[in-house]
Amino acid sequence: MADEAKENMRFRVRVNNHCYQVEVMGPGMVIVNGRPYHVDLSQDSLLVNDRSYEISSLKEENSLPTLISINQETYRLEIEEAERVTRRRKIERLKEKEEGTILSPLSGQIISVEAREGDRVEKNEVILILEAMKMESEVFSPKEGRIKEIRVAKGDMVNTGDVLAVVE
Amino acid sequence: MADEAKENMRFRVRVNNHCYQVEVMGPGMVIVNGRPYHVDLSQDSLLVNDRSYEISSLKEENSLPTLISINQETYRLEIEEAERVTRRRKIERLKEKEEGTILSPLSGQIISVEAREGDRVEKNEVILILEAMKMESEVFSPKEGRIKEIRVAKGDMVNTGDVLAVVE
Amino acid sequence: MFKKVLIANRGEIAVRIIRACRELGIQTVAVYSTVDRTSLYVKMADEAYFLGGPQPQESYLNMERIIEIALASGSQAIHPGYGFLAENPKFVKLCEKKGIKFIGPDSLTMERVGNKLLARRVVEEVGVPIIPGSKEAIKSNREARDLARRLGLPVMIKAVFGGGGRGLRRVNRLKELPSLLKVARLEARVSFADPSLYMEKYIRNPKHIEVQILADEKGRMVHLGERDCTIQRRYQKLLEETPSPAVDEDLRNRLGEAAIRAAQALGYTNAGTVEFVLDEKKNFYFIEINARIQVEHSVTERVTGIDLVKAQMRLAAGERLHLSQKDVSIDGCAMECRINVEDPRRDFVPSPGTIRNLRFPGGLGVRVDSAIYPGYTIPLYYDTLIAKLTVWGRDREEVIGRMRAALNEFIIEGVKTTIPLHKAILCERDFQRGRISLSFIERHKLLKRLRVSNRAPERIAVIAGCLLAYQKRKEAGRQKREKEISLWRKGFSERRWQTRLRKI
Amino acid sequence: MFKKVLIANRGEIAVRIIRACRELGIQTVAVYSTVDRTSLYVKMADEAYFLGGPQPQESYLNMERIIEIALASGSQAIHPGYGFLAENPKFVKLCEKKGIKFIGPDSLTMERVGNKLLARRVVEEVGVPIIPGSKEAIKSNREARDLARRLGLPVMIKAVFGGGGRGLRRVNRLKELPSLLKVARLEARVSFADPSLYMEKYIRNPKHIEVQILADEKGRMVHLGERDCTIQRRYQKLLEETPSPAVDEDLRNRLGEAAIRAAQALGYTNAGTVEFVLDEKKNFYFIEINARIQVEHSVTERVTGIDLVKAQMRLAAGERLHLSQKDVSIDGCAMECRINVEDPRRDFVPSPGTIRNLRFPGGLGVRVDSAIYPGYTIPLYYDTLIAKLTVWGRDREEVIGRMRAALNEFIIEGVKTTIPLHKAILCERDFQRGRISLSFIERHKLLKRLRVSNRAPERIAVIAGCLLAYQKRKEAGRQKREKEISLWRKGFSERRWQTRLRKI
Repeated sequence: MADEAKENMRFRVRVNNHCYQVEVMGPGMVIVNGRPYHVDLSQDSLLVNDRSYEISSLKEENSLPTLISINQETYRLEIEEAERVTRRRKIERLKEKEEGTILSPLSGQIISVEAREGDRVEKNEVILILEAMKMESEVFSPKEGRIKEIRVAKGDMVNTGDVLAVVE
Repeated sequence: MADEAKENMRFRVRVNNHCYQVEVMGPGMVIVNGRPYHVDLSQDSLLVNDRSYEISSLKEENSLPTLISINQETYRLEIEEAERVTRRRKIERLKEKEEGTILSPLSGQIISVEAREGDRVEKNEVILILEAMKMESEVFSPKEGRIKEIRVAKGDMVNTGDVLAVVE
Repeated sequence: MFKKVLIANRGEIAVRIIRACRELGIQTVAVYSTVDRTSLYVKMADEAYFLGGPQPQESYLNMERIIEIALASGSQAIHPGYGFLAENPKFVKLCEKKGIKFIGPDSLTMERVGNKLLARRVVEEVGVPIIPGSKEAIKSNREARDLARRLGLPVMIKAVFGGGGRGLRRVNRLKELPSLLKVARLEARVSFADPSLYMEKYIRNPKHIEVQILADEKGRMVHLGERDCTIQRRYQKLLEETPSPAVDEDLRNRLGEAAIRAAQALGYTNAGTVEFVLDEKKNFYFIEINARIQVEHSVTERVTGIDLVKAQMRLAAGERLHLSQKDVSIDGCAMECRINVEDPRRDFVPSPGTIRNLRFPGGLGVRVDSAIYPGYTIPLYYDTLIAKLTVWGRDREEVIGRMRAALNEFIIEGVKTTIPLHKAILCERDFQRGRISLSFIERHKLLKRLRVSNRAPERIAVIAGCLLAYQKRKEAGRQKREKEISLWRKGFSERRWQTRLRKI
Repeated sequence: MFKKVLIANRGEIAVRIIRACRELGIQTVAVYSTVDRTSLYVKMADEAYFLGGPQPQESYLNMERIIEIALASGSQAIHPGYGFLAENPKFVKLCEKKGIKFIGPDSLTMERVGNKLLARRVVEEVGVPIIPGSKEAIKSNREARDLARRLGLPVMIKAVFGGGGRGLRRVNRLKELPSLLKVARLEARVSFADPSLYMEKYIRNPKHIEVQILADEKGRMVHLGERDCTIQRRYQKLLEETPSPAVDEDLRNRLGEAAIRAAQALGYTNAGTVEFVLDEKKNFYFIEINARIQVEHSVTERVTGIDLVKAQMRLAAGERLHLSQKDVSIDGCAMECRINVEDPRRDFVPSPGTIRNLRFPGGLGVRVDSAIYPGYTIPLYYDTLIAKLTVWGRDREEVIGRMRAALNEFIIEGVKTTIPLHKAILCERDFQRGRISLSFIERHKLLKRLRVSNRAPERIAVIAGCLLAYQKRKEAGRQKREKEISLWRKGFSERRWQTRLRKI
């Protein structure tokens, strides 16, 4: 019950490499980096000190990052409650190990796979070619290394963010 | 498992006092009053013998009637699986007893209550006055009798279909 | 030009005004009642301030609060839209006192044009024809009876400070006169805070023609042609068009000249509308000036190419009227249908509710002005207009074809609207030929016919309903089956597990 | 007039054609690939038939299947829209053979205008200026080298049967020539099934100006003024307007006359576009005729008031052209922005996906042509154009202000679009002054600037995100608390029950 009794909640937000300290004092008041704002959020309408913004939150799930769109501009926010920051640090270290993972930059069809599992590749060597809407995109290796795994084949349809291959 | 194995399903539909016998043979074929139709329902797009209709179903719940809208025209369908027709008959008889129930014809605000519980009323005597969007609506008694119950008071907001009063 | 303007209104007209401000680079301040917090115009405005409760008296008619917000937000001007405070001289005076520019005529002019009897006298003096009737407000039943006899029955009783069809009564027999006077007086007192009435001869089978004018503060004035607003139901306009099928070039010029003469006699400034009736012999009579932007201004905008709301802002900011009469030309035809949340099949009962599914028509010559969006709940407290559909064409025939196509394309679900009525009007031969009058809807029994029309796809609805029911049952069956299979699998794996255990 | 027309296309142009048909009372037949089953045009059409798989070869390029459906559905004519089969003489010939009217020029004309080299020769003969270059297709590298020397570098290599920017290469140095010829030849073979190339002198800093024409089958012809399509990126048009800021009354008349002379020399019928380049000294040169309705036809429609798609139908049905050149007048200015699902901040990478939130701009002078709706998933297989925003104004300044307001009002969520790029273009001083060229986007470094622009409300996003997180946590807390309370209540009532039991 103690957690619900206190009205305010503190967050740490990263967006575009900027960092904000935010304290939500209640549904009508927010302090950002020490500066207070009167706020009123009602559905997708947000008033901040009487200025009107239409916002939309593109991801409904709890997962990070939160995508917030204002005036057609989308912001990737990494929001954490202040207490959870240390836990995140650990997770980040785990993520770094995965930097050899090649994610699909767009949704489309694999029209060609230029490398095979086990191949040695240079940094920026072409691994696959994707096509979407009459345009081709080449996908490069992010680093020098050996191709551990290729998860797609010619003709496969893939979505943005899908894992295409892993370089180790 | 027997129920799911057979592909076809029979319905009895009432709409605007017309009655239809319908047999759905599968997702691609429907027989209405003995006449077969090739059909293809995909989201809100319905093709019937290659003619294209945009439909929308206004009620998602299982409850009857189903509201179907086509070209801005809304149809109230009472759809029953053929086996359930006899059960419905019983329920109808129960419903008839309730015919003294006065439902709100629209969403609005009660601006005046013209009768009191226990009053004797004539058929078509004014019981309440509703206001919505600058217009007043009088609500009449559906039959001669005694007012058993008035469920609303002046100033209340009501929705279409809410029970306002009961005449016995 | 103003830097910031407060919009003392809501709904589609607030959106319309915001659009004009955005083009001019003017910051906008919206005000809202409790039920309008998530309205489109609130989202679109640069700033938004809370007014009060949902009742107009608590919010959009709350002069002091609106002025307070205008001052606090640094707004230099207030655009009143139509309705609410748009023609209230008291509000205009308050703005003037506080140094806020009211976008419209000044308070003295507003008072003059608000007094219909005074306006009649003034314009008659400059030679504009008026309907024969009272010189002064009606003082007694006897005086009214004498005047009615002299004018010849039927006569119309009207409120001196009236408008919008309230306090209006048609008298067919002398013996009805005392009771109708009583009712009208009561209505006038309630609606306009003044019970004064006057009387006019009743014009048979009239057409309702109005002329748009623009005037700067130095008295330069042009007219932008007429609008025909004859398609009405109980004095409420439903459909308007320009040019009027009843008006030719010569009549247009005479109407325009009369409108300008009337407006000049009253010292009118900014945008306004001079209303006339046209009788069967094409005689026209002045009725009143509407000192505001009107709902149907969009048809005039389309054929003249002049943005009337931008013009209002410029004129209010003291700019000179850059147009002369010869710069104004009428290009093709335009028509507007008012889409109201009223059920034309159930005596136009208001049908507020939540918009479930929405698609506006689009393409060449089609304009939609609206403040609704999917998921928006239309509040109960204000008027029923939710969208204006304005269509242009090279000639009236093209307009009618395009409007019919646009109405067929318009999807609004969750509420009943006047769209079916508009479709029925456009299908009428007499309408297509321009043979219309104030009693068009009744005379053509359109409402009765609506009740039975458009029933062709009933069988399609039956098919759709059964397919949905079928899908639902199959889905339920599939889920049940999957559950059974998963239970069975679980049982199987548990059995396997037990087997293994035994093996060890 | 036709009773039923098949539309051999998809997306916004299919919707555009359906609208024209509805106005004319023509029944419409849509055809769809697997991924277009729930597209807007399928829902809007009267009938809809399945074509094949998502690849264009399986569906919208499948001539035999389309003809089969046209015959089975009783369609009297086929409208090809743009792209796909719109300029394919083989398809036109097939329609002619089966007695179906192709809405466009006949197959012989289509063949003539499709051969760019032939078209050059024909129009040169009637005195229309062409860009200096090849008389015949390039036969050898040596011949090409000689011609390039004679013309002076840079030169352009083009495909004889080309179009849409494919098979196009600019040659800056002679030593590049052989390799560029090889690449262009390959591209031409893949794209147009013919490797033939020709060469033209490169015009420095050119403007791309095209003239809309209408021609009936008796050879009567009018032009409807020009469109300026100079704002491009890699030969893909982004924004078009009429009138062109580079064209005055005199040049317009000369361009119009040249367009008509060229089209007549080629025996052209129906609606078409004659393309020119305009050099820095305002000399113009014929490039080619586009034998189809074009994406950007909407700007011409707005300023002339002529519905070009309805005109196409009427002309194809054999109607006489009712316009003479003096009936055509240009009223104000119109501009179109192409809204593509491409990310201008990431090198225009296609951004297909599902439309989450959608709101079209509206109001005076704003037209949207689109086939998207909320929940619609844009397929990967076709082009990226999802909406056309066409805006009108009395002058270019008003158009720019209105277009900026309309772009700011346009909400499309779920995909990246070119809207931010259009906003950036409209903000450029040089654009506002009409100082544009084919290299406008690169020269003004618009793409680079896009990446950092518009970041003002970042802090607002932070506030919004934290408020949402706060709400979510509170809601979770509330639910937990309610559960606890309900458990506690349950415990309490059970205790009470036990107490009672003891009492008895």
